[in-house]
Amino acid sequence: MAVTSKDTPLTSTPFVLPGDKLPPNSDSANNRTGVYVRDGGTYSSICGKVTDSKSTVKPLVPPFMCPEKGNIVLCRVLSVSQISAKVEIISVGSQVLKEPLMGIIRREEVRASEKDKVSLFQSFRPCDIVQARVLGLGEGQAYVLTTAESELGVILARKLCHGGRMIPVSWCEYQCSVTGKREKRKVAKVINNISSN
Amino acid sequence: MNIIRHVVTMEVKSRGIECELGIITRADGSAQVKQGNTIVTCGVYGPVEAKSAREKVDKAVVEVIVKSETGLPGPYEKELELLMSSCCETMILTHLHPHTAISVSIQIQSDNGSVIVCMVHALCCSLLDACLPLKTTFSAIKCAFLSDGSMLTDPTTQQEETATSQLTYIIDRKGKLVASHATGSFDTEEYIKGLSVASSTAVHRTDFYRETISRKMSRIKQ
Amino acid sequence: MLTSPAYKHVLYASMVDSKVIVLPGDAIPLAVGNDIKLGPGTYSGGGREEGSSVFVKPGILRRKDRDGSSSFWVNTQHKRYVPSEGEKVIGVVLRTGRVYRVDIGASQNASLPELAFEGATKRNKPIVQVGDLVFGSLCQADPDFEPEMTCVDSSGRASGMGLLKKPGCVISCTLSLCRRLLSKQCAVMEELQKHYKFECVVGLNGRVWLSAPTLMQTIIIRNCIKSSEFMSEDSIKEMVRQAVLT
Amino acid sequence: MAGAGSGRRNRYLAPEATRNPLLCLKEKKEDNSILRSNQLRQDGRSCTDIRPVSIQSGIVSHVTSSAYIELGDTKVLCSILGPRHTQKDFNLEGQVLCQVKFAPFSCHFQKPSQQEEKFMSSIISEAIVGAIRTETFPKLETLVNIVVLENDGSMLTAAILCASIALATSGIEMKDLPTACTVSYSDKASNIYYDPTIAEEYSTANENKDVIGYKSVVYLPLLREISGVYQVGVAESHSVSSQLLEACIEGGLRYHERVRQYLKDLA
Amino acid sequence: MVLSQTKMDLDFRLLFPEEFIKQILDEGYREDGRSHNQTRSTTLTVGSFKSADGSAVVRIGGTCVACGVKGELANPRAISPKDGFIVLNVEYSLVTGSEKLGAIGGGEKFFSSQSLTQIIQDIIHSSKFINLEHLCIEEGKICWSLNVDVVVLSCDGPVIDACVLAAVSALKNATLPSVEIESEKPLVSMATRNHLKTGQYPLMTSFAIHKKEVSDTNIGVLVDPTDDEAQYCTGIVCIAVTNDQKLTGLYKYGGPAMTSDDIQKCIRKAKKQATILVKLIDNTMK
Amino acid sequence: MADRILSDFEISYIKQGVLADMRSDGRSCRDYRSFELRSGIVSNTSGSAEIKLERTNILVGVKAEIGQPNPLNPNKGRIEFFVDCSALASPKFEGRRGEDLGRNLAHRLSDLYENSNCIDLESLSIIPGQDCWIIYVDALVLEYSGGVLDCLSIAVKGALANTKIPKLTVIGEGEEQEIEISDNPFDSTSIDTNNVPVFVSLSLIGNQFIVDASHEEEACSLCQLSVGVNHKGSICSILKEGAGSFKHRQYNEAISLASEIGVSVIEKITLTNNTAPEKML
Repeated sequence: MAVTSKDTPLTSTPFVLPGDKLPPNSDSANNRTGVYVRDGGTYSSICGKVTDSKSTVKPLVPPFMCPEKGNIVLCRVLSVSQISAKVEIISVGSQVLKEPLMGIIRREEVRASEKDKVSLFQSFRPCDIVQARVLGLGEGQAYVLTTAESELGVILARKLCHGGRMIPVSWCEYQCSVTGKREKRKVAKVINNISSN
Repeated sequence: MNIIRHVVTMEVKSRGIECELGIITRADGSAQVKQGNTIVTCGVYGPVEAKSAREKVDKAVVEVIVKSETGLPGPYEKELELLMSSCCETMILTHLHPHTAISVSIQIQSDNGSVIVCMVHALCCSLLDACLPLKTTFSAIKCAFLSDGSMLTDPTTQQEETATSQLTYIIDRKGKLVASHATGSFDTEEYIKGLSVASSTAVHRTDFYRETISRKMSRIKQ
Repeated sequence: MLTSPAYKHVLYASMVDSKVIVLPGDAIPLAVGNDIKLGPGTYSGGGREEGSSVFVKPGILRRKDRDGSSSFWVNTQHKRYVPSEGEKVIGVVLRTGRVYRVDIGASQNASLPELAFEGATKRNKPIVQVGDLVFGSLCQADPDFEPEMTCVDSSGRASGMGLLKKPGCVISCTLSLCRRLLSKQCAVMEELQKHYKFECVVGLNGRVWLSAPTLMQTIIIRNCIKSSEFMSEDSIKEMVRQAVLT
Repeated sequence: MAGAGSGRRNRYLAPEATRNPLLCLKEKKEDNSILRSNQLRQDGRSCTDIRPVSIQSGIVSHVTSSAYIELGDTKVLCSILGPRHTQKDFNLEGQVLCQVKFAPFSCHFQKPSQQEEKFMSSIISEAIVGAIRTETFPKLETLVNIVVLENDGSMLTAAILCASIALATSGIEMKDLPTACTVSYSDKASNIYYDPTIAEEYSTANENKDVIGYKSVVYLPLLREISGVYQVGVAESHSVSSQLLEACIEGGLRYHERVRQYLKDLA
Repeated sequence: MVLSQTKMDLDFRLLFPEEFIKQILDEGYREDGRSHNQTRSTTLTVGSFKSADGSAVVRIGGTCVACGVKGELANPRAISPKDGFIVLNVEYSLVTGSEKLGAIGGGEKFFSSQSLTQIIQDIIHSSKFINLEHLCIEEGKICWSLNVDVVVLSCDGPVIDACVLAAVSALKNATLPSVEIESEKPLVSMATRNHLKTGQYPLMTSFAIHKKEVSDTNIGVLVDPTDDEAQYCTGIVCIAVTNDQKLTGLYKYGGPAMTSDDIQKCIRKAKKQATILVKLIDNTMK
Repeated sequence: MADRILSDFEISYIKQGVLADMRSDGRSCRDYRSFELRSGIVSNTSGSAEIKLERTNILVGVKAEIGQPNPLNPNKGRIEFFVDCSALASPKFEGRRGEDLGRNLAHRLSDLYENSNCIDLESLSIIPGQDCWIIYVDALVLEYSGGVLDCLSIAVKGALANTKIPKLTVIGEGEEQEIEISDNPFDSTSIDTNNVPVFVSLSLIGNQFIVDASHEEEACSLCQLSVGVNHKGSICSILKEGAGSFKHRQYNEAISLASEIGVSVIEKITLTNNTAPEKML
């Protein structure tokens, strides 16, 4: 009486839909990208072509990676107050988010050394581009970020309306190429030749 | 509070503008402009706290609300709001006040033709009264072309009904076109002719603004 | 620049005291002095050299020449206060907590740290409730951030700042009137001092705090200050004399 | 526009007391029976044939992903607004919100009421949410917006297929691609019509005696589970309704093949 | 991901979209390789929805707009007994995802749906496209009320051009059944359907205008701007031209001030674009 | 339905109970809770009924009025449903949530009555195209403890059975036809409700469907199937709500279970209807 729909064999055809069975692979470590385990069998959770090693799927569309603890994110500062800076996360790792997510950098997580004497007004300005690391999900709407490491912090200070470029002068200052005005920032040590990890 | 009637001679026959500043005490800047019996009142609430949903990071957000004489605002008022907010957006130096909002509310008290012109003058006067940083002052003029080709400036409602086209120009003090709202069927020559008439009145309107401001300032003895 | 129609009826040479009304869009006359200092009400279009500096606010043109350099600014008359560094203002406390939120009539509320009072330490802090009046100076006022207030000057003393505890009333008036009240030869203040003994604190954000022994006197002072804005020197003296008699 | 008068709300309103021309027809439609003499339906399909399916994706810009599907004349467009922030209260599990709207010109008689649209949105969202791995976007929400441009029968099928194609191309991880099918049936399920047009679908308005109800089922083919059922009309006994269920599942699998084929060509 | 020099240019578009587009426009290019005067391909399909009396779908590059016309019987107003009704409404459909989060470059639309409704209604009214008297069946008693509903499905650029084109071609494609009156009750016969009598139809082209950094006198004009370009150029000019090259609407919203010869340059471009669209309508209507 | 927060332990307790076919209140998975239906208790309505199922209490009033028929089918009467979940029932009902739930229930009921043409609507028409009887059914949920859709359908069936529609005569013909209602309360017709269907909702807990879930069981059920069954046991409407999904086999068992339960419930209703004395308040 029940419909005897054919039991789905191991997918001979290279193309895979979500739910198709994949051969069980040993390294279930990165079981986050496009593969999930359900009562024993591993199944694909995205559409795409199965790679030759038959264990991972080359996705048709890159899957959405939610910011996880420890990811490095690139974000743009929206507003700065005394206790925290509200930022808009633009990309997680190398994946550009189609729609920016909200993040927050608290005062204690700006600098590793002498945490409590930090003034956020001297660390960030709106429209700066900041590189930060995700600390956790946080309970409110925003993800909790930190810039406590030396290579995290402001990468590109904001563009001034008269087109001058801001050049990092020291670990805590940017200087405008046109007017020479110095502005204090939490500068990230950018090593130019290392490509993205 | 004596009101200076400012009648422009030349062939630009206009019903003359009367302007009164500081009409609304709670607003940061307000003005009531009468042209014939078209009366418009405009209140400007200077850089105020912006709602976080609409807040812009690098510049001030301009919110305009237009209310006509009767009834709830519909598509007609919404389009006028778009015209007024685009004027404000370009004229006000919004990047000097980031994270804030400038809210403008315009009430059309009585409409007897060329209401957009009256709204633009009320808007400019109230922005001057609120001393918001402006690139330049701006003014407006409306030309209506009749079927026999003759041109009327600053038409009343009856003249507007018979006109084949109604061209409204919003010009800055140098006579260049800031915004325009032209309907009806017309051709390029008519439009350009109207524009040249409009830019010729630019200087008079600037003097009118200078008079209004000097009247406001003259009450204060230095 | 000079020959443009906007200036055809203006004598530019000597205009220290004659009233010249300036509109947004009027160009700043560069031809006169060598280096120009631009005060409030002007905008230099972002520092480009060819001098697109323009007046952006309507008002009376003020000019002061000191040893070769002339500085221009515009006296405007408006109500909305735009905070700038170092100005002393009167604020109303909206929220208490580790950092007080104070409304100073600007687009954002100012933040006043708890310990920013004279002699305030962790243990003995001045008791501040919602609605209290605070007189303090703006130690940080950047358009991008919230303004920050403090009631202590650089050497840690209050020098007049702090909570305004005595009974008194606050009147809100235009910013130009406040600046005139603070100027030395202000007619209305001198007159009133002759007749009454009263305390007056002027905040640059358009708020003046008055406290006089009797209610009647406070009202008289209040009306005199309010109406002095639109009068000349001598008519102020006359007005105060009549007010005192009644 | 002298006629319409100036609008009071954010739309211009039609004049009052307007009547739909279809209600005052001069000549009555005589034969409204479903089957023609040679056991074929009005548009030449046999009982178990489904209408030609044409799919396009990536039509709408500035959204995470979008899909457009045509089952014969039924045209449905769906767009996915990727995992984004939610104003609702905190919830560790990802939320999926689905909304269905009918275009003003989409139906012959009247556009379904707001309550009707809300009812269909709840059916579709509850059918889809089972197939999405909501644990991969905690604290965020995904909006599935569906617009029906023309409704010529089996609208639920088109909406589900359109949503699953859009989800497949949106990068959101899924347990399975839901598929669906609608069948209308006559008395005692003597004959079952797959993928009925609006005329063949049962509704109190048209008086075709032959069809007494329709049933649409949403099926997860690879999990082999049913995630949505909506049956209308009197089925004799429970065996009839299970017979209809098998017909729907069999139709659903056919649609699933068609979707797999489309996604394969896309790669 | 540490920003390395090579990745800078890709991320420059991502991080500072405003400067990126301004720089490209100043050098005379466009993000998708078009020249400043080149428009995107426009496709027009007519009569695609059977449930409406007349319908049209317009696609200009990324923008897609559908329009349906449904006729209903109504009794005319006392003050204008001979006139029928045209009720035109434009709405952004749910699918466009109009309410976007994100402070900078948020995708909120320049034209709200109500302002679009008003502009298009003004243009169609002022170009005398459809004479309301033709919609009258019996004076004072019964007349046609056409519900013209324009639904914006995707917006990536000149939504207003697509809406006008869609409304015009839907009305041209619309056919109304013939109606006789028998004892006060209208009887509709679907057999004979006849087209509407239409006059000059308007066609809209819109330009994004930006100030060239190099010399601030002359104005850069972009025809058929995409959504991102329109967002970062400060002004929009919409010019409506009828098919016999007469102007029927000229709307300029904000942006740098233009002299009269800038405007004439735009009007000439608009007329050229209108002739292309007239050809497109003619061969789709055949 | 109105959600109720359950800890994981409670959920596993209920699940094991269902597996062992012994639920927390002693019933097996197939047992219906006993309910008490009283009709004719509200005076100024054409018909009314009240149902008490353990702690769920719903009051239904029916008023018959003369009005315009629906233009789509002019020679039929109309039935309008309105369900009000009052804040008495549970704190979750005030404001929008109560309204939404009420509108959903009303839509579900009108969907059932419309599509399974269980009531002869032609008999309700007075002058085809002009006037007809409109039956307004108003339900008020006074107390809530699960199974609200089933109780609602039972109460409505009871109220319709109890409805009295006054006789009327049509005078004159052609255009102006007059309607004259007889004022004698006794000579009135009633609505034939014997093939009116009743809802049976089944909730999936673990991988088994249970009948008439209580409040707690509803909160921890993955999804609900609401099945309309009439006195002959035929299925009038099926709808699945909730996010879960189930196997093919479970579905078939559930539907056959539902039709049995439905028939037994309808028998119990007709039993109580006839025996309940006419209460003339």
